[in-house]
Amino acid sequence: MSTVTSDTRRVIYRRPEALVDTSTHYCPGCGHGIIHRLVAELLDEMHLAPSTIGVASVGCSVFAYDYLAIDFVESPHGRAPAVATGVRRVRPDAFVFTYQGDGDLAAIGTAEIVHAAARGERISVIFVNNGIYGMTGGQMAPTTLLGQHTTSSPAGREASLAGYPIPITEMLALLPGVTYAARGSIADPPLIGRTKAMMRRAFEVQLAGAGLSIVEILSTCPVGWGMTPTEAMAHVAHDVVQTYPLGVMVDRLKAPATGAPEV
Amino acid sequence: MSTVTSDTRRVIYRRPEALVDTSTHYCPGCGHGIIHRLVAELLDEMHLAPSTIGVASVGCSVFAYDYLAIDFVESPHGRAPAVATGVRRVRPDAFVFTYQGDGDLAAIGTAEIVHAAARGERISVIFVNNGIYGMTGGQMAPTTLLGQHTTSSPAGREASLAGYPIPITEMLALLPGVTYAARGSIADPPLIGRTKAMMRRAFEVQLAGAGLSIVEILSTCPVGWGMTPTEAMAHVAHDVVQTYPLGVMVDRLKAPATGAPEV
Amino acid sequence: MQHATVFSGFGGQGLLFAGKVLAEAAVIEGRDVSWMPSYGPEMRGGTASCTVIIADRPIGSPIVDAAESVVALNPPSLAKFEPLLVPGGLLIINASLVEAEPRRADIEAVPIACSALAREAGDDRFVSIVALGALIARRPIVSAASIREALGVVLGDRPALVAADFAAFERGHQAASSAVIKRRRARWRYRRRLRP
Amino acid sequence: MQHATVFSGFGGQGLLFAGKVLAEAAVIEGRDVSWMPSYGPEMRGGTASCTVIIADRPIGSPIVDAAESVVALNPPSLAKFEPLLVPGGLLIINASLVEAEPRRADIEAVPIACSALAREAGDDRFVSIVALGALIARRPIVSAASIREALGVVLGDRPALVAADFAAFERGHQAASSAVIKRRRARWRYRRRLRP
Amino acid sequence: MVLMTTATVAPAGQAAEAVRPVLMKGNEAMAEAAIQAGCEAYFGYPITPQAELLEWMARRMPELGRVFVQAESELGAINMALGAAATGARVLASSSSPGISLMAEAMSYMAGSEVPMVLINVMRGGPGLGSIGPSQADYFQATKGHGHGDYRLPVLAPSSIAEAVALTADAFEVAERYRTPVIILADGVMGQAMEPVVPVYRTPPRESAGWELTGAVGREPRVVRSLHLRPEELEAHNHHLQAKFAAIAEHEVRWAVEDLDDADVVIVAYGTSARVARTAVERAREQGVRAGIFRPISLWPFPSAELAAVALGARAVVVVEMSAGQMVEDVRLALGGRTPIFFQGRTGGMVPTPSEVVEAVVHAAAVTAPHLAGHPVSDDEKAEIR
Amino acid sequence: MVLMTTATVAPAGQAAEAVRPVLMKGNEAMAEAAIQAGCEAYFGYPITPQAELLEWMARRMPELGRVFVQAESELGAINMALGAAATGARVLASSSSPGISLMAEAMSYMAGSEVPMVLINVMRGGPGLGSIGPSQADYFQATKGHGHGDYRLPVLAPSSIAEAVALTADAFEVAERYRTPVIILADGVMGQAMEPVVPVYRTPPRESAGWELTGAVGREPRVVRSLHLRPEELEAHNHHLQAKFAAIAEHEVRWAVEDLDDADVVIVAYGTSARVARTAVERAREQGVRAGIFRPISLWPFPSAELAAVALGARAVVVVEMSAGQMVEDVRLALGGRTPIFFQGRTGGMVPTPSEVVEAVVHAAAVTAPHLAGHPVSDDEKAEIR
Amino acid sequence: MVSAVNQVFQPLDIDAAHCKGCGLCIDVCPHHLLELDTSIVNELGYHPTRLTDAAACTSCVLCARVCPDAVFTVFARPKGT
Amino acid sequence: MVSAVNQVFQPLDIDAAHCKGCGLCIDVCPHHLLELDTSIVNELGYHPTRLTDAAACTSCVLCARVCPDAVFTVFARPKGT
Ligand SMILES: Cc1ncc(C[n+]2csc(CCOP(=O)(O)OP(=O)(O)O)c2C)c(N)n1
Ligand SMILES: Cc1ncc(C[n+]2csc(CCOP(=O)(O)OP(=O)(O)O)c2C)c(N)n1
Ligand code: SF4
Ligand code: SF4
Ligand code: SF4
Ligand code: SF4
Ligand code: SF4
Ligand code: SF4
Ligand SMILES: [Mg+2]
Ligand SMILES: [Mg+2]
Repeated sequence: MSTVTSDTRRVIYRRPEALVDTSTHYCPGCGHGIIHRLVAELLDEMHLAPSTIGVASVGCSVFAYDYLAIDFVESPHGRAPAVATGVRRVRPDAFVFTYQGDGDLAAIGTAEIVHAAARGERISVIFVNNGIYGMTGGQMAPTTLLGQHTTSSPAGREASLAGYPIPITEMLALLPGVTYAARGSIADPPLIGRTKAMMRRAFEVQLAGAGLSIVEILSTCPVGWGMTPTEAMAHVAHDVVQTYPLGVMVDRLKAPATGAPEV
Repeated sequence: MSTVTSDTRRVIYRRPEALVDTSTHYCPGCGHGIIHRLVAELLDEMHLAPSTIGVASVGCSVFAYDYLAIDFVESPHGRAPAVATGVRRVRPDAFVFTYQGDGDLAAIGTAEIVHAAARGERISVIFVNNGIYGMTGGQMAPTTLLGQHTTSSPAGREASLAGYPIPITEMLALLPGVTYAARGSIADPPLIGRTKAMMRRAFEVQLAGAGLSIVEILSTCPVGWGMTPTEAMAHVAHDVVQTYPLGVMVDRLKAPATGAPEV
Repeated sequence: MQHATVFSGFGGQGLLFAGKVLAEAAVIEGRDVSWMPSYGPEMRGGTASCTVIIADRPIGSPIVDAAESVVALNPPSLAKFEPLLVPGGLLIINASLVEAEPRRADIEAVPIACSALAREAGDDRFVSIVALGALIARRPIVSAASIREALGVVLGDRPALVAADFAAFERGHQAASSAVIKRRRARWRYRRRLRP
Repeated sequence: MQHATVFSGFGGQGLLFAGKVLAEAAVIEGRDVSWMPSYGPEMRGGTASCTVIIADRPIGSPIVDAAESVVALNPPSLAKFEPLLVPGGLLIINASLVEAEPRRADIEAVPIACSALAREAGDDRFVSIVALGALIARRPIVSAASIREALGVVLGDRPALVAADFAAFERGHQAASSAVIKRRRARWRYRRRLRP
Repeated sequence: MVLMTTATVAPAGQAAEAVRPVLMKGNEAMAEAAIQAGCEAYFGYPITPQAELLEWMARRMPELGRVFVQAESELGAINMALGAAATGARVLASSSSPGISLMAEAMSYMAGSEVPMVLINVMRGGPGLGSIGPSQADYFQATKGHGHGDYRLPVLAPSSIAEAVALTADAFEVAERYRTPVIILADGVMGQAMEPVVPVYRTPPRESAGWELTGAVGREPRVVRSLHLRPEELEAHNHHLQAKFAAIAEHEVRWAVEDLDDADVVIVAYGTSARVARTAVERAREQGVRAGIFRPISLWPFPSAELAAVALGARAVVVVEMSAGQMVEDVRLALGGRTPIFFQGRTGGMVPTPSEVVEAVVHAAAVTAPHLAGHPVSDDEKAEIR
Repeated sequence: MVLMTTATVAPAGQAAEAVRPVLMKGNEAMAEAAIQAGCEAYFGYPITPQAELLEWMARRMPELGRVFVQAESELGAINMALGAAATGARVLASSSSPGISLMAEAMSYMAGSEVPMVLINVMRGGPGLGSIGPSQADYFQATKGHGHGDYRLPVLAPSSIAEAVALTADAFEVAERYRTPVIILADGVMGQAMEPVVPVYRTPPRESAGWELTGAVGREPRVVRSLHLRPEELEAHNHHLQAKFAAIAEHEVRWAVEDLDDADVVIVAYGTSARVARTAVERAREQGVRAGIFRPISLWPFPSAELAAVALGARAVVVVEMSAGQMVEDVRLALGGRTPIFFQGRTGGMVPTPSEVVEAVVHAAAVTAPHLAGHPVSDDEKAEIR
Repeated sequence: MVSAVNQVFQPLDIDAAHCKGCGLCIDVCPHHLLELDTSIVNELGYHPTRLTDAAACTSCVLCARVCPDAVFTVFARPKGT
Repeated sequence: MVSAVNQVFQPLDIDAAHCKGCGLCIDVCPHHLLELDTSIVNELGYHPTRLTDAAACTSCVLCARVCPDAVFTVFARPKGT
């Protein structure tokens, strides 16, 4: 940035190297930007970029491969955990993670994530739950809150017709193949920090050779929610967490599996 | 049976009317036969047959429609809960149940059962878990026990390669859309009776207008397991239940939902 | 007679809305119309656009390779759609955001401070309706009365909103009626205030 | 020269195995062979079968519309496959289970109590190998020595099993060598002991 | 001149004075047309460029007390459709290319078990995730090989939004008459554009089917299924299906022609490509080349005989598609080498421009000009004649 | 006389003396051939009649320290294959018709993102759940419209188990040479039958690909993807793909002929149908009708020019398929109406009998007999000539 | 399997044509009254079950509850028989 | 955004070209030192953020932690400035 070569200022935070220096297509204030940055920071800090094969999903984050400077394979919508399984099995030394939205992971990709988890695939899953189908224009997702208005639940999500928000990470945490499962959020800087710690743990679990690790991140979709970025953050902080409580559900490297979520 | 018209004997048990008088294609001692009979008995006892639309899955029980004297629709492998959703929504007065094997429900059909459950579809699911793909020749299923030899796990199922047996009913029981979830077995006559009671409860839950009800039934596949029918029953009674404990996991009509399995 | 207009600018500038209003006005006048948006996620960043074709007989292609008018509300739009204009075509430029001047000399370029006028009219998002006013001032493909009626159709029973939009339309209409027509060649340059 | 044999009976009677042994014997003798089973769940109930074709040149269709030999180990098999026989073809009937007699007069029908002989040989499941022995006795399409070698290939390094199977083969072989050839017409009837 | 073998809503301007045309987006117009056609249940999953269809249904169906379910996936949606349609309900599902691919198995099941329903594919650029631009590259999939096994489905392709409205009602009628799924093959333009539509809808009459699942009250149980484990039985069933397909091929051929009376060059195009062709014909005629349009409306059954009848008198045929050339095979099959065929296509979400089509038409006319007859055609020219 | 454009294992009897043929089941032979070809990973899901292929892999791959995963579904399997193959591994997947239908989306993705791998379809009767009998009714699906968008895949169809072994190695080679999925289209007979195979396998050489994902060490990151959101870009990518398809169409055509030297009637058949045809040719010749066989081995690219070259000299062509008639369209496209085409097919899991084929051949010969030339052909006869 | 007033009471009808000889009924009979009749092969290819001692049967229905092929009809033992 | 020894210390570099004016940084700055510069529209069409008082910034990094577009580089305030 600086046009003066003799910049003597000591950097205490800079854009991570693994984050390509380009502007993203995300809407202003979109949580994906924050989470991309966290992934990139960890790739830098853990020196993982050269050994990483990322698995992109279909959703607003489909372009993750344009923003993260690592090898990437694109998956059909929902199939990232299967694609990651393929990568993982033939590349035992690679660091493999998927980056998936809630429509991708918790709707169309349910079978794939459940069975990657049941098999205990040694992959890390970054699960960005913004409670909506962002990319296609803000339709209801299985994660959408009750009463929430979306373009496909214009009268608000009603349980009797559209069912209940799905606590998929709690379901996955039941499986012995899941070594680590946690839910964080990006609603403010301290929570962002906590989420980053969860992601770090998830990555460590993979590096330790254990089973599947997943971090669900309560994110924002200001455009899909019809809110300002500021309102969206507040909504996560106060409302979304009521349905999706934060915390570590299971860490089977630390504690023995209990079979029940430890939310 | 009797060639004497003046048979004065009082019947205390007879083949249920809803069970078509034909021999089945099932192997000797196959649990499907017992479970078909239980379904037929309940259809008779609850006078449900005329209002029932059954949803058949793909597995050895694909021919259920040849054996149960009710309207039936065939589903593609694993999709029975989706098919049942379609039936249920346009036929609100019908009694709708699926009959699915473990390969069908817990493998290829994972997304469909999870989301029918999340939506709280008013259907009953008879989930016949014999821990194997019976129809295709005894391959490993996601439900197969660790160490179990199958045609696709010839050295015994090993968790590091093929993952862990999947407690899918426990996972489903977490969902508020699931009103009733239980696991029974057919290992002996008392257990068969208990299972029938669970199935009755599942049917009642549907008739009461509540959400999805599911009964997982630990069944046998003597041919796929390479056991005699007698050995297979003993195996269920002593071994399979170690991995899949019997009991009612949730009954949200009775008790308020706890969010955690009550096994 | 067939008239194709391309509205283009940032997503969020109300382009699709302005195009719909024009299209509805043409329907009101009993013409054949086709309105075709650029769609999907690309609308979120960069340039969005829609094409409105108005004709007196059944319309062929809803996608055009030549336009009679172009409304360019941001710099990339100008670059992208100016070449599409037929000779003598009309180019409405949002002078509030676009400092560049058109390259072509064979068109009628009308710079209007659409964003500024929109803000004066009460909301930044009127920018496209202001531009629509300018367009109709120069090319009366539909009448102002039809536009007013069309606003009613598109916005529904919200008279205050209709009135506000129509006021914005009139601002643009008036500005364009008095604007000087630019016909000189110009080199393309981006606004250079980007990095302070 | 091409010889097609159909082995048929209940699933579990070892038909596919006997077919494989015959096929392996032919491979050992350097012939072209094709072995084609009925497959899938139908094997669980009702009638299963496999077809073995042995020829001195590349084999065409692995599915036949005419067979030189048929081995029928249960009643439905007889009904189903007898019509497939070429005139003069060989029909081995498991007389232990099939009371019916063949309908055709233009074939060579050899009733052998295969199930009984199998039990004598030590295991019900030898029934198909017994029938194979009968077949080879009447139609020496491969040599008994090749059968013995083939048993080794199919069963692997299990000499006791090979010996037992070969003994069963020989029982069938012997029985057929001495059996009376039936050529008379007969009406089809099922065994009537089904409902006691 | 426009001849239509199917009654369609007249274009704006020519509309019956009584009902004022309204501006409708294709996706929404098809959705509303389905509702008005008596659609009782809709099942879908979001995907660009068909999302507005689902959204329209999300609002309207519950209003009307009918069934709307946003499924967990396209697999879910199409199998819900199977279940609902098996009870005799009038059912719609929709998606776009990648989602349609996921429906292959269930479509084969429904063809096999003879379940009537309507599926709308608003095509986008492929292969794979591709783009979201309008495309016609799913022609092969819709007309030939989507699912496994021997089956064919009626495929109707609208070329205007008014026609999309009319074909939606027709699709339900055809589906029920023949107990078959019917595909409406629309491209992204047909989904996303707005055009005036005279809001006069048609509700095809319902006949009691006699096969639908309602609960076996006072009758034998019924089964809706595609399994016939004994090949002999399945073959018999296939014979039945093939006879049905032959009946459809005989009775349900639809097409339209424009300006063919004096045409030297016949453009064969459907959907949006046919609209582009209309503009191109005008321009070509301005340049002195007499072109006209043959527009298949039913892509299966393909109007082979009808095309042959008009094309055999022409000098050349130019096939225009938003694909690398798929319908061109059916055109070749129809013409059997008797008229030279040229192809002009754009792929990946691009729409051909009128100028490109004019160029192709002018070129075709030139290469096949009668004054060249007998003159050697260069190898290059030969190569492009199919 | 048998001409093969591809080196295949010689039939038993003619085998090299050195290596003794062994009896192998088709499914197992293809599995072992893949292993010997250097297949590093297999992904599958049980389905009849391909289950033994999966079971063979379940035993052998772990033995060899290679990857075997029984996926949760065919969707899972094919997407695992995508992931593994994207890293440059040699990957096999297999299924049968209904399962293959579920793979449509991912196949389109792999075609679009140019991921080489081999998929074996051991076809069974359809549509829907159908039967488990052998079938060839997925021809359209394999060669034309399986997934969405403009793409084609090489499709190889073995007609004996020995050939299946050879084609398995070839398939990997073609896949990697062109960066494309390749389909081996086998029918249930090819999967279930046992035949002698000389156990001499081929391991195609590996060339470093330069696109595969290995982790970006000391180089720019790589992306394997099919998304090109800007239609202009996607179109450019499609042009690249089309050029590749043209190259495949030029270089990878495979076929075989039998007894065509003096044939009046050319039977066109592949896979098991071609085997039936072989028997039929013998019998027809015994009856005095000179028939021969043209056997496509690559179904795409279809050997059109090669077929035309032999068929134009013949009186009639008889297409034999285990379907209601699918390849017959490609035959018609190849011949352009120049030779009368007859069709003889069985469906739903039935295999044509040699007698049926003989009958069709004799009939075709009679109807097209030269002494009838000039004589009016009855309408009935015309109708059956395609 | 025929029962008539003047005959010994038959507590079970066994539909042997549907029996697959799986033996499960034999396992559960508390009085060990069932066995496979190896002298018979039914149309399905199996030896069907048979009741060895009608008089000893208590009509407890366990055999019917376990039979996968719904082969049994069970009758109440008249008082005093 | 240039810092040089002899200028007032600049604790932040703001890459305004990537800023989308979402305002999240403004929300989190404990000293309310950030605002959108409405005099500017960047190439993306947004008003980018700007630091209003370099001297008051504590380099607490909260703005950088929340920014979805990784716009900030934060520098340690030298002792005594
Ligand atoms: C098979 C298939 N179905 C549907 C789509 C359309 N589609 C693209 S992204 C998306 C969902 C995105 O939602 P989510 O995963 O929550 O990601 P977000 O955009 O919210 O981050 C859908 C349905 C597709 N590309 N492919
Ligand atoms: C899409 C698809 N994949 C695979 C199959 C093959 N198939 C038939 S039944 C079956 C599994 C049966 O297992 P399960 O559901 O456990 O039932 P069971 O036979 O054990 O009762 C499979 C994989 C199929 N018919 N369709
Ligand atoms: S639509 Fe929502 S999730 Fe997608 S980029 Fe915009 S804000 Fe983010
Ligand atoms: S294979 Fe197993 S599940 Fe299927 S019928 Fe036989 S015993 Fe029952
Ligand atoms: S349980 Fe039923 S099928 Fe089994 S032996 Fe007894 S009667 Fe026969
Ligand atoms: S009813 Fe009871 S006592 Fe009688 S045979 Fe059956 S199990 Fe035995
Ligand atoms: S958080 Fe980032 S993108 Fe948002 S306004 Fe601040 S600097 Fe700009
Ligand atoms: S570093 Fe802290 S004090 Fe400085 S601008 Fe950012 S948030 Fe405000
Ligand atoms: Mg989302
Ligand atoms: Mg099972």
